[in-house]
Amino acid sequence: MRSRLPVVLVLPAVVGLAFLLVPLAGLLVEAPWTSLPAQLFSTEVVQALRLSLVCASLATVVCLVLGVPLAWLLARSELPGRGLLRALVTVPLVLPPVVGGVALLLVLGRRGVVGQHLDQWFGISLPFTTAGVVLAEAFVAMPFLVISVEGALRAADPRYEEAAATLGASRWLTFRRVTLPSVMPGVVAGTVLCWARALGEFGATITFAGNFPGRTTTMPLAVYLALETDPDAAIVLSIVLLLVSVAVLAGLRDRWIRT
Amino acid sequence: MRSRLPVVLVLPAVVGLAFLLVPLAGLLVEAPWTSLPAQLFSTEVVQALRLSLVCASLATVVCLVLGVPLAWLLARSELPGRGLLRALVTVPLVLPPVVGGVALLLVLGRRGVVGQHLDQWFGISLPFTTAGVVLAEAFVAMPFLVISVEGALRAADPRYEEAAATLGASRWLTFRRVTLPSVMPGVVAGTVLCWARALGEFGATITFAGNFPGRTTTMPLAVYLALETDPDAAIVLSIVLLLVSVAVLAGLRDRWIRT
Amino acid sequence: STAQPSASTGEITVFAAASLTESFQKLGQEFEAAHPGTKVVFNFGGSSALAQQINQGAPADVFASAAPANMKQVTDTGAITAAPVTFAKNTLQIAVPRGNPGKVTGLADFAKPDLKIALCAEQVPCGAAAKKVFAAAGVTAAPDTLEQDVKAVLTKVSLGEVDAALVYRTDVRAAGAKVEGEDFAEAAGAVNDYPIAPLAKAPAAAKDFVDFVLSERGRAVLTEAGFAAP
Amino acid sequence: MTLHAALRVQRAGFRLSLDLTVEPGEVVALLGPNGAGKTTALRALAGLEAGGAISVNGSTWDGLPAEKRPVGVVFQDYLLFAHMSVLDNVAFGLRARGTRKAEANAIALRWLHQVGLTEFARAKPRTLSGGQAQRVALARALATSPQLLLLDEPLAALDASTRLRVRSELGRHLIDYPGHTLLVTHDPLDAMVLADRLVILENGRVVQQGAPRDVVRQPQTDYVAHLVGLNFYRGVADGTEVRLDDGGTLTIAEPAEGPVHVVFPPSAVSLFPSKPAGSPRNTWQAVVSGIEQHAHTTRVDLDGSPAVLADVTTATVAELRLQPGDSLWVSLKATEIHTYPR
Amino acid sequence: MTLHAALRVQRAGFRLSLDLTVEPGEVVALLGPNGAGKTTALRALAGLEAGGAISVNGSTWDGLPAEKRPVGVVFQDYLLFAHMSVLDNVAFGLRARGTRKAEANAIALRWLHQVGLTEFARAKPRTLSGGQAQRVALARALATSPQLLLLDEPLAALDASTRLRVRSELGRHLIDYPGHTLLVTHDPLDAMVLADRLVILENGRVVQQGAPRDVVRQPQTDYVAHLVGLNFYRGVADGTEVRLDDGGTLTIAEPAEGPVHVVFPPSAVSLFPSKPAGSPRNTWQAVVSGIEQHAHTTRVDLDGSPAVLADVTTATVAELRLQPGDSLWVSLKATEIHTYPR
Ligand SMILES: Nc1ncnc2c1ncn2[C@@H]1O[C@H](COP(=O)(O)OP(=O)(O)OP(=O)(O)O)[C@@H](O)[C@H]1O
Ligand SMILES: Nc1ncnc2c1ncn2[C@@H]1O[C@H](COP(=O)(O)OP(=O)(O)OP(=O)(O)O)[C@@H](O)[C@H]1O
Ligand SMILES: [Mg+2]
Ligand SMILES: [Mg+2]
Repeated sequence: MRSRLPVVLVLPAVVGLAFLLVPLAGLLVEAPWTSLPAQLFSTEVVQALRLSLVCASLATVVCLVLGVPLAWLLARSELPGRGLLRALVTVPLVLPPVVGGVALLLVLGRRGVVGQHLDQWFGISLPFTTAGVVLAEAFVAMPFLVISVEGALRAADPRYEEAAATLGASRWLTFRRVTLPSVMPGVVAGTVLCWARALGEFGATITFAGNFPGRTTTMPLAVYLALETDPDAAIVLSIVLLLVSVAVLAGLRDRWIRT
Repeated sequence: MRSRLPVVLVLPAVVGLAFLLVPLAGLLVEAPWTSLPAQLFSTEVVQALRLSLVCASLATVVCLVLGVPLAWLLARSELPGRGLLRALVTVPLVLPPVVGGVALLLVLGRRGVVGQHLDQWFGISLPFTTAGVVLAEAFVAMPFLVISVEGALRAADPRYEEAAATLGASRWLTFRRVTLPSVMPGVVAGTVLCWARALGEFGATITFAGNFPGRTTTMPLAVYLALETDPDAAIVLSIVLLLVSVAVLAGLRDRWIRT
Repeated sequence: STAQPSASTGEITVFAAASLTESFQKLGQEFEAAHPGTKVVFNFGGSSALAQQINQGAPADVFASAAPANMKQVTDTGAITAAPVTFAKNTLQIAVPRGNPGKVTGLADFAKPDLKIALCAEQVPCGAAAKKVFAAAGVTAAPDTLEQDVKAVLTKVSLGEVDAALVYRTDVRAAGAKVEGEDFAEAAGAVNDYPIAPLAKAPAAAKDFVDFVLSERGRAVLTEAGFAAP
Repeated sequence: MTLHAALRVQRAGFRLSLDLTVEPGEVVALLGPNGAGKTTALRALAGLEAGGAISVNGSTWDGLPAEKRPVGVVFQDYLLFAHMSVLDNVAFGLRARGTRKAEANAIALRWLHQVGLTEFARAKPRTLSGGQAQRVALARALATSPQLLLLDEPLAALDASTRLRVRSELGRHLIDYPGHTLLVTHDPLDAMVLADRLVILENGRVVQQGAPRDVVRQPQTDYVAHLVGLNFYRGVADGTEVRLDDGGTLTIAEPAEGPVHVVFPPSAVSLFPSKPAGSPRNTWQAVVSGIEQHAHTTRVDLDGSPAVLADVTTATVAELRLQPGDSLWVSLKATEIHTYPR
Repeated sequence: MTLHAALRVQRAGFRLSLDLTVEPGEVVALLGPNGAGKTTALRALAGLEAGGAISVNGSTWDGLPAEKRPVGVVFQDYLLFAHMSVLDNVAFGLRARGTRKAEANAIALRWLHQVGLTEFARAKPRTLSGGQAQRVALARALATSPQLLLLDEPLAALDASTRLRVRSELGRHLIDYPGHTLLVTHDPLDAMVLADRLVILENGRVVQQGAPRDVVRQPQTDYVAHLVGLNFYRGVADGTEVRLDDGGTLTIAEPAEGPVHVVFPPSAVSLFPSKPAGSPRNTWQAVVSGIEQHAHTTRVDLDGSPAVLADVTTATVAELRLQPGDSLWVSLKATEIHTYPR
């Protein structure tokens, strides 16, 4: 019963879609398809792909656990200097990822402010480990989650939280059972951004965690190395990464949203 | 009159904040501050900084113009295969930026599918120009905007749009005057993500637009070059980029939100 | 730009490997001074990315690559028809953090499992070179990371994250005081060539610039940066 | 210019099937219990829900999207645009239909004046009280002078005096108003005062319709009887005797035959502590099950055969010392009982 | 266990200043025009708004956050949690207070049964009609058996028969209920039926309070008189003569002196086509300015000195052929007029 979609919205939307998808189509067309199956089933690729998915998912979990509360704090509490904090949280977005990796090394590296104690007291060393990959990805991806969720929280009507309070719900229960479900679309959006960013992370990962097959070589690292010697192989690897991520996202997202 | 903030939320929030900010503090501590003023006022840095800000802002405008309608289309229309489209839109997030740059070259390059016609018919060549920087940044940053805005749109109550329709508002007017203002926090969040991502863009830019001082050398490219010659200077350059972006975001964001 | 009678006029665009940044910027200024009316524009980046750009029709006049393999990618497509000339060579050095905390003295130390070791990945020239020298020395290196470029390796050395790495001499020099370089005998077995060539469609000035790089003055600047003569 | 609508909406567990004819200038009130489908019918008319075949004087609206229909809607929960000022809310419809800003604002201000909220013109809806918000919604819908006006409980949140004023304002506007009006309300008074015709909806279907007076006199269902405040029974008449379906027998004044509805007002019922002598032909014993104090009378709920509601004066309550559980005699004059065929 | 509250809320252009005492088991109805501050008072009591000093039997609630107060609130616009089922909404308060899931659900189901919505237990609030939603909100607030029950128009969206039923359910619950109840309503009937005491708020301040019967008999402001449906004037009495402030003089039965309020019901007014002879001591000429058809009577609005509202039977309307603009004679027995000092 609604009217036709307005051209003034559909036209830019279609242009935008084309802008995002045509280059991908270009990649698909140029890709040496014959080598795809061989690539797909080589152990290195399978290894890198699995490591990528595992690390990106773990990083996303870290981001959710730390980032959603942070978004809530920024959106709902009356902290002084919230505006500045909010801007500071976006900083890892702007930081060239390599510099982000350096920053992580400065703090968590063997000689880092925190890292040296981790090493001395607990014998934990994060660089060059899979845990390091997760940390680097989380560092780069968390702002995406925080900012999306904070935007969603700001748009939500706080009176539902008041209603929950009058029913005896603590702030935590209210957050869990009322606030969070009502901003679910925003959280899902943020999670998607976060996961995708983590999956594609390169600069901070290689700087902080290095590159060692099976331990820290994620797909983007494999792609970069392949670019040095065999650009076609790099494109095929990228396409593999793309297909897997599209499959995961298309499979999961509507399920999340529906619940 | 509300209760104290719950530890179970505040603790992870503070840990998250520390995780994001301590590495930055580490950078600030390690930076060779004495060379900062010299860097700040060198013409190359000023040039690169201005180019970065201009290109990121233009890319953000492009993303807003194309991406907000796209988000609306994905959230509100009943297109078949929306789930797949939504997943495809996230693809440029996962794509290693350098591969994204290659994809852009394949399509918009002088020999690209679209680019060769642009060149022949209009004499327009996008790669290795400032316009190319804007395009590369927009390509990489647009998914952030689209996904944030779509999340916000999904969380918004569509009955207000129905009310606008009964008042005689076309879909476009409704979008402009009712939908958009009500998802403003989400749009702002997406814009921040988009701008920040564009500002920090490196891989796609250097691949598609090259690294020509004054034309395509943005700050992240300058940082990359500085890493070759003077690693300390690279950190200083990053900090300059950070400070400027924090200043811009802290200055603008609350103003946007308030309106 | 308006046409001028001199052979070397107008703007030339030089695509050069990132490791050449400092020396080529200096050479570019000197070339402009020696040839009034010319302007040299640089595009520094990874050699493979530059090759890719040139093959996609980027407006390059000169290509200076850090590896013959990348040069070959361009000559294969016919974008460069002239024979590339090697204008510099680079050799490996052992890089250690200032003060050499790992007490690394030679290639043999790279096999010690308790030391943190960074190498370049085999796909990049310094990694290929490293593989050669280890083979020559009969050492089985135990690296903790295989970096995608030299700068990533040096970052880790300068921050003390690794105890030793194999990188190019020029890079050790550029990294400054936080990194110390140690020569080793087997380095001569894996020398990296830097080829340069003008593009097929380039103006005459491009050839002049290549000649300038190959000149005495060019060689001097490159040597100053740590490169060996071809 | 008659509006004909055939509304058919199907939902899980609910089906609306409503044929409606509204003459120009006529005000039709849609009444019905919660969940009867009143809001759904409104939405179908407004074009917000598929399932309405509507024609006005032959020309059909079926294909028209909501924004092309000359319709004004006041929503049950207001749906004011939170980010616009009150004035912009009211002017929105005019602006959307192309009125220039200055003129739209002037008309909007006039409407705000009508609903007594001039001073809130610049306020944001969130700072309004519930009643103020509803008045703004009313002004917003009326400002566009729609051809079909759809009002979903437009007076529900208004306080007594504002309600009186807004009701008579609305009534005055509706009298002048040449278009069709559909008013959803729970308040029989509002319906009676404002509407020319009542349509009673139950469970998605029309159970009764007609002029307010007819509906008041001859309710067809329990709901309608409740609505107009009458005692209501089904029975079978045989001359001046009616045997009620739920037990009990009543004597009536005018003879009837066959299945009938039986109604009488609670005020026709008298209560006595012991069996009364005298003219009333109907007396029976009943037990007080509830007492409610109204403004000028007391309403007593009595269980008996039949169960009955009685309105008595406060003096009577005091005199009889009424308490739930008391056993009393109910008396009812045959002439007060009205029967009509069912 | 008496609840004492001193509520002071300051807003731009509005100030609430309300002292309230509620005994245990007492139901206080808060009435007032739109924007009087009723919702604001409720929010302050619930701890959602700063500015309330509240103590119950000496122990103060001032520092307590909303979730620590033993309070149940029904909000004017329901505020049901959209992503939870109706059952989960009702069980939410119990779960929040630590009741186990099975038990909470059982209690919630019982409440849903009370409000007649058992079949909607699994539905999402968005699929409810307005009235259904409000009944769920009511059940949700009552389910926690709060010590202080705050109801913001709990019956406004209910249809006539549900309203009767829910009102008496609510009434029964409130009688058993040991806590304090504050009921905001616009419906004087609801207030009268459910409340032990009325507090009338205008513009943030109490203008009158007392037992329903006293408020009904002696309204102190125009708003209250409107609310209870009386003709209301201010005047100065001198024996059996009252000179009204807005013009006109009335003769009363019981002599009085000084400034007084004057009230009489519209039903005490009779209308005649020509000056009547006979006992009524007050007759004057007036012009019909409005006519409203109510269920059983017709209300006539008359301009004159004084202006007056009259309730007449439908028969009278037909007989007199009443039309706006008609000039009539108004007659009023002195014994029907009630005066009290102001
Ligand atoms: N979006 C929906 N999805 C499914 N069922 C719905 C939806 N909206 C309403 N319903 C159901 O349709 C029926 C009719 O609802 P409607 O809102 O039309 O009732 P109503 O007559 O307006 O009631 P009220 O007087 O309480 O507002 C109800 O049973 C309701 O539960
Ligand atoms: N958030 C707010 N900010 C500013 N002013 C407000 C806000 N909420 C309410 N007000 C104003 O405070 C006054 C009291 O509002 P309140 O909601 O308490 O009225 P109310 O008595 O509940 O009215 P109603 O019967 O219409 O619901 C009104 O003038 C209203 O405009
Ligand atoms: Mg409804
Ligand atoms: Mg209110």
